Amino acid sequence: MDFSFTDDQLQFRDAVRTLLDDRCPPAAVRSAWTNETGRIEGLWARLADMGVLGLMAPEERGGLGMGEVDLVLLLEEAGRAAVPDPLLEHTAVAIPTLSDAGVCADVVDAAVSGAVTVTVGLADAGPYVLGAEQADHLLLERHASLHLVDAAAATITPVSSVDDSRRLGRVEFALDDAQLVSDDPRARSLAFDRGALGAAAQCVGVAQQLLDVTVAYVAERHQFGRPVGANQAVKHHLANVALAIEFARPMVYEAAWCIATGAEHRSREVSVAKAMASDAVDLACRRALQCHGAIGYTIEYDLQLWLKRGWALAAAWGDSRRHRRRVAAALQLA
Amino acid sequence: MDFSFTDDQLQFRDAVRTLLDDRCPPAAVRSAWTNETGRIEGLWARLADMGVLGLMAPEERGGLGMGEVDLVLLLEEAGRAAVPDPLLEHTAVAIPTLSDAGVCADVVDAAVSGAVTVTVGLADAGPYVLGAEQADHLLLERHASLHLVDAAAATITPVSSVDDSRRLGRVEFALDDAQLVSDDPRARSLAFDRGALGAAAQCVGVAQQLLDVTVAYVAERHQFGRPVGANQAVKHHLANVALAIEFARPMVYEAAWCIATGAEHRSREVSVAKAMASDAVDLACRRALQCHGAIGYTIEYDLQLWLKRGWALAAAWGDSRRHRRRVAAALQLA
Amino acid sequence: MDLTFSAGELAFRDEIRAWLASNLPTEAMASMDTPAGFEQHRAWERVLFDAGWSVPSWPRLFGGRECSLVEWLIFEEEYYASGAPGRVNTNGITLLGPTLFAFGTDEQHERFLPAMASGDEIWAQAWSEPDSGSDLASLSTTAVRDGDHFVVNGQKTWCSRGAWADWIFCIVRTDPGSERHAGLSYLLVPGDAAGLTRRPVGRLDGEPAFAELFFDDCRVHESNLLGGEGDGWSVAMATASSERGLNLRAPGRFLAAADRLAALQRRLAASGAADDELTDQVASAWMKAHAYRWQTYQVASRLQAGGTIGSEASFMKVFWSELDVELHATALRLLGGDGEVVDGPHGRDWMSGYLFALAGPIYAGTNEIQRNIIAERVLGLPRK
Amino acid sequence: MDLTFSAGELAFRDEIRAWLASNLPTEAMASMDTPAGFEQHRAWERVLFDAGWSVPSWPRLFGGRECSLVEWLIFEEEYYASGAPGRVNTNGITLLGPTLFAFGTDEQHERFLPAMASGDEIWAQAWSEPDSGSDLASLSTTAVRDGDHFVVNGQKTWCSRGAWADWIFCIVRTDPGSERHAGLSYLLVPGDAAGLTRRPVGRLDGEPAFAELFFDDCRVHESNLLGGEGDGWSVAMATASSERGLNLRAPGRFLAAADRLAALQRRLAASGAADDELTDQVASAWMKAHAYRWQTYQVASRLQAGGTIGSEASFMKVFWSELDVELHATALRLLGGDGEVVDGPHGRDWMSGYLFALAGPIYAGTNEIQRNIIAERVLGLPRK
Repeated sequence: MDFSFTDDQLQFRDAVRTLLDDRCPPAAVRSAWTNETGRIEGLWARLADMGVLGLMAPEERGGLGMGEVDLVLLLEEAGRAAVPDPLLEHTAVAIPTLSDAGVCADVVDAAVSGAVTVTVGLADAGPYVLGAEQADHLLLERHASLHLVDAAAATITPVSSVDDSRRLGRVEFALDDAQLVSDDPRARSLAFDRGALGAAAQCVGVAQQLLDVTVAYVAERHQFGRPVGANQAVKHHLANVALAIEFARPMVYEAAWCIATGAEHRSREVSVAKAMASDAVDLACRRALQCHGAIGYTIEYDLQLWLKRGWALAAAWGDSRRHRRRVAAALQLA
Repeated sequence: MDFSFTDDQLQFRDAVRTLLDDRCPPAAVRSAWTNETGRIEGLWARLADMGVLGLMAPEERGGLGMGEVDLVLLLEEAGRAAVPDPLLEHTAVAIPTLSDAGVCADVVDAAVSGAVTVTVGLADAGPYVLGAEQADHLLLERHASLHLVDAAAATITPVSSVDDSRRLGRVEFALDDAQLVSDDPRARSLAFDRGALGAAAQCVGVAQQLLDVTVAYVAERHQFGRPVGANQAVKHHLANVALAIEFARPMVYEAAWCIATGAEHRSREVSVAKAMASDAVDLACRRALQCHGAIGYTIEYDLQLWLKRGWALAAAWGDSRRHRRRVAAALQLA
Repeated sequence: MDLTFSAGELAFRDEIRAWLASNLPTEAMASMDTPAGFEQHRAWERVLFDAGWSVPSWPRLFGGRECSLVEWLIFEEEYYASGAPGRVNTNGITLLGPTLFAFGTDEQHERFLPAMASGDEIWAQAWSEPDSGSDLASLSTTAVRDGDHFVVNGQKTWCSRGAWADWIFCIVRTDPGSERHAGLSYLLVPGDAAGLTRRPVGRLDGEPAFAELFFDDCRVHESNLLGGEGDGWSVAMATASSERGLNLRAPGRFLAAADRLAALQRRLAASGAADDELTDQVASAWMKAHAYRWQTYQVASRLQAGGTIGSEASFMKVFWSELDVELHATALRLLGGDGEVVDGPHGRDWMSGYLFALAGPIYAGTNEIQRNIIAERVLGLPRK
Repeated sequence: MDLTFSAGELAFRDEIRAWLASNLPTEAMASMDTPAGFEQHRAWERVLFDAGWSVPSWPRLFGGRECSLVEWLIFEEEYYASGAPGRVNTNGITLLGPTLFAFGTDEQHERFLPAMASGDEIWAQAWSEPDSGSDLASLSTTAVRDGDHFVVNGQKTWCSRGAWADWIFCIVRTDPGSERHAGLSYLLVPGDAAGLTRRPVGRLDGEPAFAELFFDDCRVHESNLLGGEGDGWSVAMATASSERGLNLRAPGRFLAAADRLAALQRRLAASGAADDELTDQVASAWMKAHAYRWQTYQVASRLQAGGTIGSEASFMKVFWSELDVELHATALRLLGGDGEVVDGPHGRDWMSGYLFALAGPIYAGTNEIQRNIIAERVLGLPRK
């Protein structure tokens, strides 16, 4: 039993954090709210250069050949920085799914290099596809099989998210235009678990960021002659957020390990992680806004970037209720 | 629209409060925890003298001919004082049910005078009958019909409640030994609604008492050089209890009025009242104990009398979940 | 106790119900927090006014119909149940209005109330400052006497609809040497006053619903002083009590939202898009809306019998604001992955409603402060 | 990261599992908080000790088997999963034990640890006083030097199992002029010391589980001073850290309770006595027990790698205590009207467990104070 990351894993995490501090500050995220693509100029290429995009691709495809345990730390950082791209869909789901199936090697190569973006739409992940209009390829589910579709061949109807940097689309496609990736239900199940895990890691990152900025704000903001954060009610609000994160985070790591090692209870553990991470970020959003007061309620203040991402991610790839139901089924409670 | 009690109703309430302060103080309730009968010497007769027992009996049977709106204020007081007798079963359910059915006039007369005690066991009210061994008659349900059984003719197996003054029994009886009171399902439904309403009123009374004694304690108890009640966390715990009571109480009164006037949504309103009152007393128990700390955790301190009554009453006559389900059904949600 | 509506109350209910059925706008309006929507909503205020429905509880002299408190609650229930547009002059009618009745001179009544009732003058509230939010008494905007004018300097913020409002009611410090609650005055400022600059600020839903106000030697005539000079705090507390108690958020809006929530649950369940797991939460939210209604009628009965509402108003403010969040959060849970979508497929936009609801525990005194008030002033717990 | 047990850890697990299967008492014991049950549980401690299982993480010298922290967590999981009896000397083994290792002299180790491990000496903790609960530093029990003895006067309360314990560990004020955290000392007192009177006090479940202790010129030899004279506060904080962190409440007991809860749900559902409505709550409680397990293994990995646990222990204390309440409250909801019954038809007595669980948010530092610690010391929020 060794529940710790290696120094290499932590250093990679730190390097990604440095990159995102530099290339994905709040001002850059804001640009993605209003620009045409919903993406940050140049960020995708830098993530590719660093090896993040191809982290889970085999080395012979130009990837790093790493796994979910390496990935979750990076997706937590993506959550902290509110990276607007369909990073988890591309990196955590599409590339390993195509690689596992041994199909579309050219797409994998291009995805690893960052030349293209591949997004994902699975039935259980939600009704819309993130970045559908911006992506080059879409990995889509139909009848429990997975198919790869060129974006140009799909019919995409844009849908507005509360988070304007989440460019959602309702996607229709014809099977004639699609390439079968896998009709093995285990591939579909694994793809969903990877996506839910990635969303959970991002939820934890968003929650941590909300906590950090709120702690800083209430320590500095004074009312009644003392910091707002000196009030016990504020302290307990934020202690509760810290508690939710403290116990959700190990479940995300443990679920990552379960996927990486093909553990028996993999899907149950992923659902525990996503349920707890969704609840944590939901609480973090509520308390962060309440502890900020009116200033957090404006679009000029950066808090909204994480609030809206948090609300969206809490529900994306299955909300906490759906995942608890999966846990209940695994425990044969219902 | 006039949502207020008459001066007469309030004066009757005050008179009952005075009686209970005198005859049913915590020391007397404690005696009921350990004595043979689980009852307080002389209290039943005093309640009869005052007209409380026969409040809902017709005047020609020696009752006061009053209704549920008059009753709830008194049952709230019974909750505050933790009256150990099966008062609500006798007064709010048995007597009006027998009177409505026009049967067993002799039992009604004796019940109004306090010469006998009649308790009640309905399928939806819980698995046990309160005071079964102590009562003279039992109003029991079988196949949705109501029957009156002499206690001597029933087989009663005692069951221990966490509240030792609640003498519970599992009751079996033979139909041959019973007198049919009513086979009208509306009578059964009305009996259940009256019982649930009475339990809700008692829950509110217990919750209010828990709040009052806890407010007094935390204002007086000092730690860190100031009253415990000066801590914002304690203030907010107790404000939340006050909020729960503030919004449960009008629903109890409104439900009483709905029964008294035969309003269309009577059962739904009773369930709203019981669900909210159960939740209020449950919260009051949790917070009262927490704000007292260790002293509340002993049997020497009186707080336990209301804690245990509160836990029992929250579940008796249907817990909040069951009543919410009745509300959901009435709203055609499920 | 009689929990039925009287014949008169029923007639009142039938009248407003019939009027709404015949007069509701047929076209959807833009958000009242956009310039265009603001004027559309102003026009609707005029329609209400012309029919005598804009301020039903006010004296006839000022455009009302002198209805009782219970009738006003009925009006609010019918209004929200009908799906009628939001009220763009709420802060004027429900917050400043009662304060004007209590503290205004006859001249001020005549000057301000009819134009408020008709929607000719829409009001905004400007109390908070960048460094004075919960701690309002620390405010630093000054108003210095100069003959029969006050010269105002300072900054106000979080002024809802303040960018386009015709008039603004403020609290300012008129005694320059004063501190805290002393030396404050309640001032009514024309939106187009010289020396007043207004900057729209985007609210969480993106609409420019807030304004920052910059006062730079802004001259306001002394006739616009409400209450005595230096009495601003006690006048403001009357407004705050209206804000927390019955006036701002009558049960009608939450009953309507609870009914929409129940309908959403039934619709999703019927279409197979939702299961029964959330039934308990929908029932719970509906029950609380219902309890808020009955608690309000109980308070109204007390008030009609000559009673008062003081710190108990904090019960109502905490309850409705958290109820509103619960109603919308439950809807979002029902919608699942559709929840993040604005202008989604389920008619009403629950996410926007959620964003609006989340402001409830913040404005009109944060719920943390309301709970302090309940603990200290209602329960009597020690302040320190 | 490797979240499997190593071969050695698996062997350890198999060994304790097999031992428990063969050695569990066949007769149910009385409550350890009754005189008879106390001795039954003491006898069980001796059985554990003789097999080397009473203090598995301790040095072999004192009766342990020097197992690793992870192995100790495994031991706790297996122990509770087996349904083995509660540990009557928990306060000694898990609270005083680590403090003795850290602060005791060699003589004290030899004097106290073996007898603690064997159950020959059962310990009770006596810190609180009638006027000093959360505010422990205000305590007023004095111990005045008289030659090689301390003379103790004062009153302690809420002393669990204090009526029959063989030994008691206390904090007393040895510097009569001192205030607050200064001048305190950590003293080990024989239960039969002259001048010590013990009065049993009934706990919420009716058992005489508490004691009040009255010290009346009670003489305690200086060899029973743990740590330096006047250093009592820092020694006590080491004990408190054990109480809040890993030692007192390993995940095993909550995992076992969660599994019992899941079994209750399945059994009631299968018999038609419960429906699926509470499935979500059962799953939620089970998940939290599971999360507590993994968070603990994460902390254990950090500790085994040389890290420390400080104020983060407050995370664990809040979490396990509220989890324990949630597990039992959910069971009571499942039981409905059967919930109030003690010794009811559903095997385990969930109501008694609920009463026990409700003490969790109070003892070992109230959860309100733990949340202050999290906010101030982990998050760095301002104290004032």
